[in-house]
Amino acid sequence: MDKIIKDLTSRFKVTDYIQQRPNMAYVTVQKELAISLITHMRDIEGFTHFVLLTAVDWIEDNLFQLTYILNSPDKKVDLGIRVMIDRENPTMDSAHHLWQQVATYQRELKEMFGIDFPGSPRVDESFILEGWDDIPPYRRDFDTLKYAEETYFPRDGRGSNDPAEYMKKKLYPDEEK
Amino acid sequence: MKRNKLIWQPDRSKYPEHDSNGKPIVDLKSQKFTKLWQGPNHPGVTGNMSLELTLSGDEVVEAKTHVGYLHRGFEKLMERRTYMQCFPTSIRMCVAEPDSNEYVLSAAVEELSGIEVPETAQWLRMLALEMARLQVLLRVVPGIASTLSLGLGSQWGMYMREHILDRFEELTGGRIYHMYILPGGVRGQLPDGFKKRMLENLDMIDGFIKRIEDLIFSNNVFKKRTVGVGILKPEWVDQFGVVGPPARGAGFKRDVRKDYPYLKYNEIDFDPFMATDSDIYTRAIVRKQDLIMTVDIIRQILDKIPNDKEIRAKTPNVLHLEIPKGEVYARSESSRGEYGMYIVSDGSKYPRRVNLRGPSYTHAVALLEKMLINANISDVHAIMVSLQTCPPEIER
Amino acid sequence: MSEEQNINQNNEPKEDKFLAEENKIRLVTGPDGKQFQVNPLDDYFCDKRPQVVAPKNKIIEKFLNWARAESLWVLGFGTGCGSIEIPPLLSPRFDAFRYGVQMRPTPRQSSVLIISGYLAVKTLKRAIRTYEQMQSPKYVMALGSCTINGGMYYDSYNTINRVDQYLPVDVYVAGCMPRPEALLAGFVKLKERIKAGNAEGANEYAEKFDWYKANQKKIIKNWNMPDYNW
Amino acid sequence: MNDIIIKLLWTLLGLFIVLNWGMLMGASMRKIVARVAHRRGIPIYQPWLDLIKLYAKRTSISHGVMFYLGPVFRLGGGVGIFLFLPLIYGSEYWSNFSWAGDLVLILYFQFFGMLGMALGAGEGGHPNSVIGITRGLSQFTTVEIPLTLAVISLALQYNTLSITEIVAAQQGGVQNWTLFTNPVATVAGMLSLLGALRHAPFNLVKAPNEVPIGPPTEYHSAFLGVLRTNGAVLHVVEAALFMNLFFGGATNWAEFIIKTFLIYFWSVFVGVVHPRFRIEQSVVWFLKIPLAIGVLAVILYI
Repeated sequence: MDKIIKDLTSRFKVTDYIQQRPNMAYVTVQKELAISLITHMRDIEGFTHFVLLTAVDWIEDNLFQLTYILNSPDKKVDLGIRVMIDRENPTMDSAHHLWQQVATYQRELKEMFGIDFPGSPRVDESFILEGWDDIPPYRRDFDTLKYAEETYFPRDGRGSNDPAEYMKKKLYPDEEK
Repeated sequence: MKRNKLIWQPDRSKYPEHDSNGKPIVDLKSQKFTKLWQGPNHPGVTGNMSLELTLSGDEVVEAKTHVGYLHRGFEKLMERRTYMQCFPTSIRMCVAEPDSNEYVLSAAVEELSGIEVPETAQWLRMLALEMARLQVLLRVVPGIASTLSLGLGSQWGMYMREHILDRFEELTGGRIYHMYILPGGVRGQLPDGFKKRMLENLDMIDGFIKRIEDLIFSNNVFKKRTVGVGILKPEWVDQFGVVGPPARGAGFKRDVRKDYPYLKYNEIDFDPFMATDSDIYTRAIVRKQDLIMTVDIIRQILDKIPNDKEIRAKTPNVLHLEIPKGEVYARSESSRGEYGMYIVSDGSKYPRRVNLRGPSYTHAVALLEKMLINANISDVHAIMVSLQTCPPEIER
Repeated sequence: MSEEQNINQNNEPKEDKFLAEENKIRLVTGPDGKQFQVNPLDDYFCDKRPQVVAPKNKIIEKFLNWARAESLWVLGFGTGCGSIEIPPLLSPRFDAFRYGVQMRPTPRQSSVLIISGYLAVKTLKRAIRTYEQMQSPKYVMALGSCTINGGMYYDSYNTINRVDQYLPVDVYVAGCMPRPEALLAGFVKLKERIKAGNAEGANEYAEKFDWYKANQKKIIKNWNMPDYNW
Repeated sequence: MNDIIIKLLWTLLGLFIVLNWGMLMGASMRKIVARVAHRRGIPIYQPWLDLIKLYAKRTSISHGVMFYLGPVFRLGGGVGIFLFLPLIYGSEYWSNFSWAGDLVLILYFQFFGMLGMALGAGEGGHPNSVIGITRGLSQFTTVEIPLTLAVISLALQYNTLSITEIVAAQQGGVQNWTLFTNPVATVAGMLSLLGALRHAPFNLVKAPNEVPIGPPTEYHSAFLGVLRTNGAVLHVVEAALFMNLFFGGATNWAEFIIKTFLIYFWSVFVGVVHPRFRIEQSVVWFLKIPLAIGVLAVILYI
């Protein structure tokens, strides 16, 4: 694993290397080099199994983090590749030519985060939501409780307690903090 | 049996016409094609999803999967809940086999916060996971024949499954949702007499397996319907991220329990069954062998489980469970294949992002759309059931 | 093609951005060469509202209600996680067939719609469509706490909180998820309601049709189908 | 004149008996299947309740004239067979309107209902019903061939096309039944019965997991009630036809009930342990073994 990372550092300028556990590591790579890094991993290093692609919303830094997790069935190691992209106008190169399944992930990300993947098949079709005209729901600034209360009809008499407060009162009355 | 003879492969190079990209030219106004929507209220479709099929005669020319009928926004909801509150939410992600959800979430939380799980708890977790796999397989193994109108095996299987659910109630208190695996350990000890009753049930299941072998797997009509139908080509396995029984049926020995041993799986003697024919029948056989293997594994677990009182590690008060900053991907082998959860923590009480990687995500969308092309309309649901798609884990 | 677009811009009073292409108002040239305007949503579908069909003779109605109660045909539509408990219901241990409960694969023939759990907005649209396709008298049974008040999905942006705002519900079965025993109890309750003549959900739906439609259209943004299309 | 009316009344009474027996038979078959699956199954009176409920539906959406006529034609097919089928041998009243060439007419009526259904299902407009009826017609065409060959063989053997005479020739003990005098034709006929009654493995026509539920997808309330009424009648008369042709007919109602039950049970018995064939597989199946047996049966008597 170390050897691969050393190689990657020199070739693709990967940073923020974290060895999560002996067979799992994470690296960060620039947006422009990401797809060529993934292609390299797939074709040269044998990371042929694509595990997942997802996004994390770092609203404080105004960034989206895209995580590609690749897996090598022979070496039995995983590599998580983080790509930071701008939150204002998020676009990312598509990877559907490497694995056909990636198109599905990209469709979901386009819908749930509003990250565009130009060229990905059917990326503009709605995937999960239907007739959605609000901001993409997985973004941090979308308040789901407020939306639900405004849109649906909450039944009267539904009480809700903050679980931490409530349990503290009931279960741990002596505890401080 | 001469398999080649049964494979039904008409020449489809001339009709329907294809454009330069290899996509069929579908002109619905020419009346040569039919648009058929199946689902969501279609009894053959597994769960609440729908298929949009374009037919030419009896053959599927184009297939599209539509999902999202079960979307609850779990990944959003979990961002609003503390780690402890995430557990009841997470188990509802896949209804059929909730224990995998519990396990991957607690494994991820434990890995991030560095909690060591006591040994007995690990064995108990493994017992719960294998029992969950057993109850799913009891439903699914005869379920494939049930799609082809042989509902009898399914009825027997359901009866066996009820006994396993009884054992679950005994062990965890819940019938479908268990909430048994928590960060740091499990919620309860093995009850008195559990082993004896479980072994009795396993003996009963052995008899059941013999009966369905006679009823289903040696039935000629069943073979005629399934052998050589719905072939998953080996080159698709990496292309579409195929895992679990479909991959094992295609000649790829992929089993998370063997490849990345978690819990105490390296102390248990088992060997995942692998076949190469990769049709519906093979996948059914792989599942049946999985069932036999699961029964065997549960026997081994019951044999080796230590009788120790300590089942929970010392954890901080769950109300203020804060997890160090970091990200983690934890995986386990569910009955459908690799089941993983990716958690990003920003150091607060709430997870920053939770993402579930269910096998159906690719099986039911990209792979199914590919496999249905040129399939007969009668085989569509058999193919779908043989991939064991579970819609709630696609859209979550 | 260009003429069609012109028509769309001129005559469409309010732009519905989710309206499908084939449902838009357009000009059609008839066989005699004359052009006329077609609004598919009005012209191609049934334009009759659901009617209230009141029972006529009390004694006969009592007998018929008994037959209806003992022959509940359930639509095989698993809308949520509660549907995992429907197969056990039909298997040896619980065997709902004893109670006259049978599964039907098509909405036309079924008389009970089971809302088995939370309803995502996308499913709600299909559930309404399905409910309207069923023939009166028809009954709705809602499972799980998520259909009663949202349950654990009270704050989800995609699941509705109360089913009875959109469909007339006869019986709620609480629990997350309800056990098969609870479902059987729910069926018995539904039978009691039908036998007593209280389960007039279809008539209620016809009476308060506008209210129901307004509620439904409030959350289903791409309605994209005619209001009356059974 | 009076005779005809009295005969008609007896025939209607026979229809009533056959209808109820058909429903009872259907219910008991379902109970038997449930027992195999370790269940208790429906109450024995369930089919009557279902029928009452269907006729008592308050609304029914129609799709056009043919949509009305489809079930009527279907019922016409079932009742048509019944009208020309002698139920009890030797009884003037229970032999209905059988006449010299009734066998040919019955073979025709078997197809009649199917065609009516095709028109109705086509008007219904649901793609599933169209797919279902296409499958149904193509399968039924091949099902008819072995049966027709068996009937030709019987006609050659007994030198008649009248069912009453065929039954008459089989009287006088079990050894005179066609089952023993012409086993080849019996086998061909019984195999084609599997297809005619549409239990597994030949139930693709109304396979609920693929095309829910085939031709009657759009049918509901009273329309479905008519179809179910016809189904109950049709099952009994099909069994009765085979009873008359191959199993020596019946001389009283008890014999009638036992024999029709067993003949119908044969198809359920096969169906409960088999998955279903795809349509081209079932067509090919009927064109292979039963057809060969049927041809053999004809050759033996030429």
